[in-house]
Amino acid sequence: MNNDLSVGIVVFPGSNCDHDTIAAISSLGAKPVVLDYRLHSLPVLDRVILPGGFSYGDYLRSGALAAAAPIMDAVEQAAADGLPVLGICNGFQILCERGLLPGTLLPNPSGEFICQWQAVRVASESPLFTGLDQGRVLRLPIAHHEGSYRVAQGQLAELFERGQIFLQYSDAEGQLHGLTNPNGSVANIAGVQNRNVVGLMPHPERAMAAYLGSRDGWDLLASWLGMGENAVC
Amino acid sequence: MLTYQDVGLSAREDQEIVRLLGRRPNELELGLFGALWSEHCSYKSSKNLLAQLPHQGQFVVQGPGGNAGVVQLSADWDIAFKIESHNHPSFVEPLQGAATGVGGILRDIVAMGARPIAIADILKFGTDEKAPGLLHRVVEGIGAYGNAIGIPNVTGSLGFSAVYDANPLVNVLAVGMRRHGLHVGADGARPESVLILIGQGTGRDGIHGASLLASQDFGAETEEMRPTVQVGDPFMGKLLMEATLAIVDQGLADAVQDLGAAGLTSSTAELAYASSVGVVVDVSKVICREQNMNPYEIMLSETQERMLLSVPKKNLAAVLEILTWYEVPYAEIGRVVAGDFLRVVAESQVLAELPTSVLVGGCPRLPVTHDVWIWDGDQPAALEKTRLELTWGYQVIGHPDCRDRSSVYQRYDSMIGLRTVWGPEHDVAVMHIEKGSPGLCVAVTAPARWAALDSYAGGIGAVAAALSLVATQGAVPLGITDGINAGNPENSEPHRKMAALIQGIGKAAEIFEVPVTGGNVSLHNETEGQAIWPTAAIGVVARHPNPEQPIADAPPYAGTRILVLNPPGKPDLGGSVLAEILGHPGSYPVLDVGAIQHSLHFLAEIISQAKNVGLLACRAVGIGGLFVAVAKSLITKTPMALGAHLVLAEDADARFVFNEMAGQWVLFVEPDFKPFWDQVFETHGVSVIDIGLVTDSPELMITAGRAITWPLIDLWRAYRKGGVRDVR
Amino acid sequence: MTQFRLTFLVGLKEGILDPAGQATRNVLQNMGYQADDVRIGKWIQVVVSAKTEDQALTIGQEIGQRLLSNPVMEYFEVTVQAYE
Amino acid sequence: MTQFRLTFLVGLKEGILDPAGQATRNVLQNMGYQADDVRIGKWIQVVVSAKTEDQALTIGQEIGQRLLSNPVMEYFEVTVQAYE
Ligand SMILES: Nc1ncnc2c1ncn2[C@@H]1O[C@H](COP(=O)(O)OP(=O)(O)O)[C@@H](O)[C@H]1O
Ligand SMILES: [Mg+2]
Repeated sequence: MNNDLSVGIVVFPGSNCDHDTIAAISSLGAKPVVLDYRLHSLPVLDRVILPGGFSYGDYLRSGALAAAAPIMDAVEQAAADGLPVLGICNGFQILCERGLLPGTLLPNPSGEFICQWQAVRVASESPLFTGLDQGRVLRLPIAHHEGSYRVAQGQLAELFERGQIFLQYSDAEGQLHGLTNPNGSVANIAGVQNRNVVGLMPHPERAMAAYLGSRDGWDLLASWLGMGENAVC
Repeated sequence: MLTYQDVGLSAREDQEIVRLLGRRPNELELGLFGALWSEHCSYKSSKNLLAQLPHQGQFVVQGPGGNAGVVQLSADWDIAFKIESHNHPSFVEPLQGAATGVGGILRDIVAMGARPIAIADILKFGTDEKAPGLLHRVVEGIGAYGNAIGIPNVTGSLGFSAVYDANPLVNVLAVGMRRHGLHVGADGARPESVLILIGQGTGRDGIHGASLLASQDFGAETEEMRPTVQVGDPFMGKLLMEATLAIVDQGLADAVQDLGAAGLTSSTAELAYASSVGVVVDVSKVICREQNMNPYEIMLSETQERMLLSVPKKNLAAVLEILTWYEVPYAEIGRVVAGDFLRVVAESQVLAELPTSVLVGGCPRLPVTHDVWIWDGDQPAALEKTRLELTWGYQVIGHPDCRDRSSVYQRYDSMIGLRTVWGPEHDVAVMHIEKGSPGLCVAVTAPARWAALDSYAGGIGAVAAALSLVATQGAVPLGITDGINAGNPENSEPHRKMAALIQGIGKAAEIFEVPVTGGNVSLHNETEGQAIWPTAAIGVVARHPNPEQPIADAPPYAGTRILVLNPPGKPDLGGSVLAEILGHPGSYPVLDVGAIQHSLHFLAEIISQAKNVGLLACRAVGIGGLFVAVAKSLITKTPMALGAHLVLAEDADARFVFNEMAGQWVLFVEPDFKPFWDQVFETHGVSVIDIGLVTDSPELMITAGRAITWPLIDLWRAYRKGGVRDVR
Repeated sequence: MTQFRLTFLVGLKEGILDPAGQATRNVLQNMGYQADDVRIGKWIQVVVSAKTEDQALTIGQEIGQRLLSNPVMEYFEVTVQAYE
Repeated sequence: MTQFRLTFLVGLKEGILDPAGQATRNVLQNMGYQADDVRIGKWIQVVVSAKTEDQALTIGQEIGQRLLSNPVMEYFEVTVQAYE
């Protein structure tokens, strides 16, 4: 039990996974702190999450308008100072738009929104996710219209070399192939990290209980909170 | 000079207006009448028919009349729910028409003070070359709005027929929850309160949408009357929803009304009428998005994402603070006064003043004459004994009405909100409410082919089918909402079919003791004389006893017995998919409603003790009959490892496996409990027959005299892709 | 047959709500710009084969109408250039 | 201060796959057109207040860079016109 861990959750206008993320963080025994996008500075926090869901209606480009919101200056500063920042789905898009993570998320090649259960494989061990072994396969929901991860030409090898690729879309056995790539992301990439900043397309906050279809989101978030297997139930 | 025809009224209605007012209305007033006396707003052709529906029930908190019905789920929570149609707008502009349909029904739920937790979409499309494109864009629109505003789409229904070629149907059900005991609606406005219009700036969008577009048949000349298309803005919709719910939660508004058809006119007039007060609306205060809008345009604009609040003066500051926080534009546009009128002013100049008793309550309704109820359509003979054929299995499960829907529902976010225990991949949705609380079971049906043949019997069947679905979970139905879609009510045949359909729904609701708490009527779904089938979309919400552990809808292991609960004594293919394939539609059979009612009670009782009687899984028989119900239980499992062997009486034929008579269930039962089930007729008075067992060979085999085998992989292919597989 | 580049500008008709433009305007204003009336449309380039520039333009009018714009809500302009 | 209309054309950089463009090309070809190389970008119009046309263009460069395009994948051009 770690009641003292406070996790900021940034709410932009239009954000719609904020409630789910707050519920997930509370159920893990940490303290969610709602952060309004108009803030110019952050309170003292242990972690920050940019939750999923259509900030500013996803207008112009997903994440672009939120990336220009006042609070993002403070988030950028805090990230530079080493505060762990997690972007989920739209939060991932915002971090890319802001330049805190490499690459960008383009519309799915089908031109359609996609919502389904998806296996993802932990591509590399990360100090941000203690106890989450490389090769571990998680079952998590994805739900997005712009999830096709792309990087500038020549950047991909570098990302792999530096271990910045965190999650990849896979099959239930952890195999990577085209058939398990739901959105045309380069190298099946579902999540990337840049030092203490990480972004992922799947929604761990929706996979917190067996009755919702999976508890793997619990494991992922618990590990990011540094609670490992010891999280409260 | 504007005439009554210009606003879609008849000469008789025009005379009635003059008689009731004691004077001629001015142009603006005539425009207001045109909107509120339209079919869409006044329900003039259907209201007397709808009066037949039972509205009372032990769980009803609010019946028809408000923006949505409300039923009690638990000691803590009420459920608001309603179906709304957006058929005409979706044909004109499929993406925006469907999107604004979702936005509109969500605002109805919010206007009841409830937080939306689920949507479901009921769609009917044609079979011509335009249909796939329309479907694609309608689904895009429903997803665009629902996904962005963040309400999961948890179930739905999709059907096809050439009768929908020029009149596709887009009905959307929304469900919301609010604290039990909270009362919010349009009926609480008190004199001295301030009227605040919040949300999107008013533009010329959709002017005449209600009176003309939705209340007339389509034809070449309506092309020219297309109003400016309304564009949905789910982003504003989200801000509006959050702000409204915050205001309602703090009890700061005495009345809330969304702006839908006929915009400011209907919302102000209906709020005044429901609250028995007068209202003064100053059009010069309305925030306009476009320049030089005249009072007529401002009063009739159907710009989306707007809501009307009536706020007592003492709460004004707090309300404005909330609106500012959420960055929702607002304007004080008027006030509530004692009286019974809608007065429209521009600063000090009075532009219109009409008694709401005339404007809202005065529209002459079509009387219900006796002959409306007499069904005289031809009743084609039932299909004679038909030997089961291999190809029919593939044809039926590959029929557009039975096929896999994942390509549609994967475009909807079905999981946001952390409540979706069962989503669109199941026949019913199961929603979690909170730890320790009963859950919610939501199901929709729209079996149009049945009502096409016999609207009355089909109406009964539609309700029975919807209740059969929630019964598979042992859930207690709390209420029904119905979306009626029909042709031109001025033509005798569509009118009588609609009447029979409503009567059938009412009859079923009465027998099964489930109230109809609200719904929608969409008429004039008729193009160049071709009317759609009378089509009822039925939505049911039910109390789920144990949402964290739904009763499965597929067998867990080989050896499981397969039973049918309430098999029809005389199976009849009338109205089924197979009958259509065979070109011999027949007539929808008369159902034994007593036996169905009995079976519904039995299921409720037995599921509460499922473990004690070895009940492992349960699925309602629906479109495609028993065959499709069993096949879907097998092919939707991953991996597809279990099969079934059905052993039927020698003289059992296609009628037994493909009939679509509502109120039958497939039960999967542990073999050890066979003695209990063998005696269930004696002990419980319901009929149950054992038709076979689950095997570990991935095929469906039916022995009825001779044996026929369908490899599951082939059934799966037909289910996924349609068409007939080659005979092996 | 020669190749030509068609350039389409597709915009929302007068009076049609542009929610994306509205949201973008608000953000620009919050960033401190005196921006107003933002309208977001599409810019589409297509290379077509045709005998003459005129014919290419006719094709452009046709596909602009039939596919690249939604005549219920949008208008478009098309221009043609030689393509090499 | 005078008002100016800025017009932005935003496109995907050379070498970046344009799935929407590709899909549109395929549809055009299925419709029987000899169409090729379809690129879909944005056409954005913004009205800004500035002292001079030059200043308006500077603002245009700035908001094109900061908000209206994503420099990782997109390029943009901006032009300015008087607005009345
Ligand atoms: N088919 C129906 N069955 C029962 N009630 C209905 C039906 N159609 C409409 N109603 C009720 O009539 C009232 C007015 O409906 P409607 O005008 O559709 O509301 P709104 O304008 O908010 O969409 C509502 O309370 C609705 O529930
Ligand atoms: Mg309403």
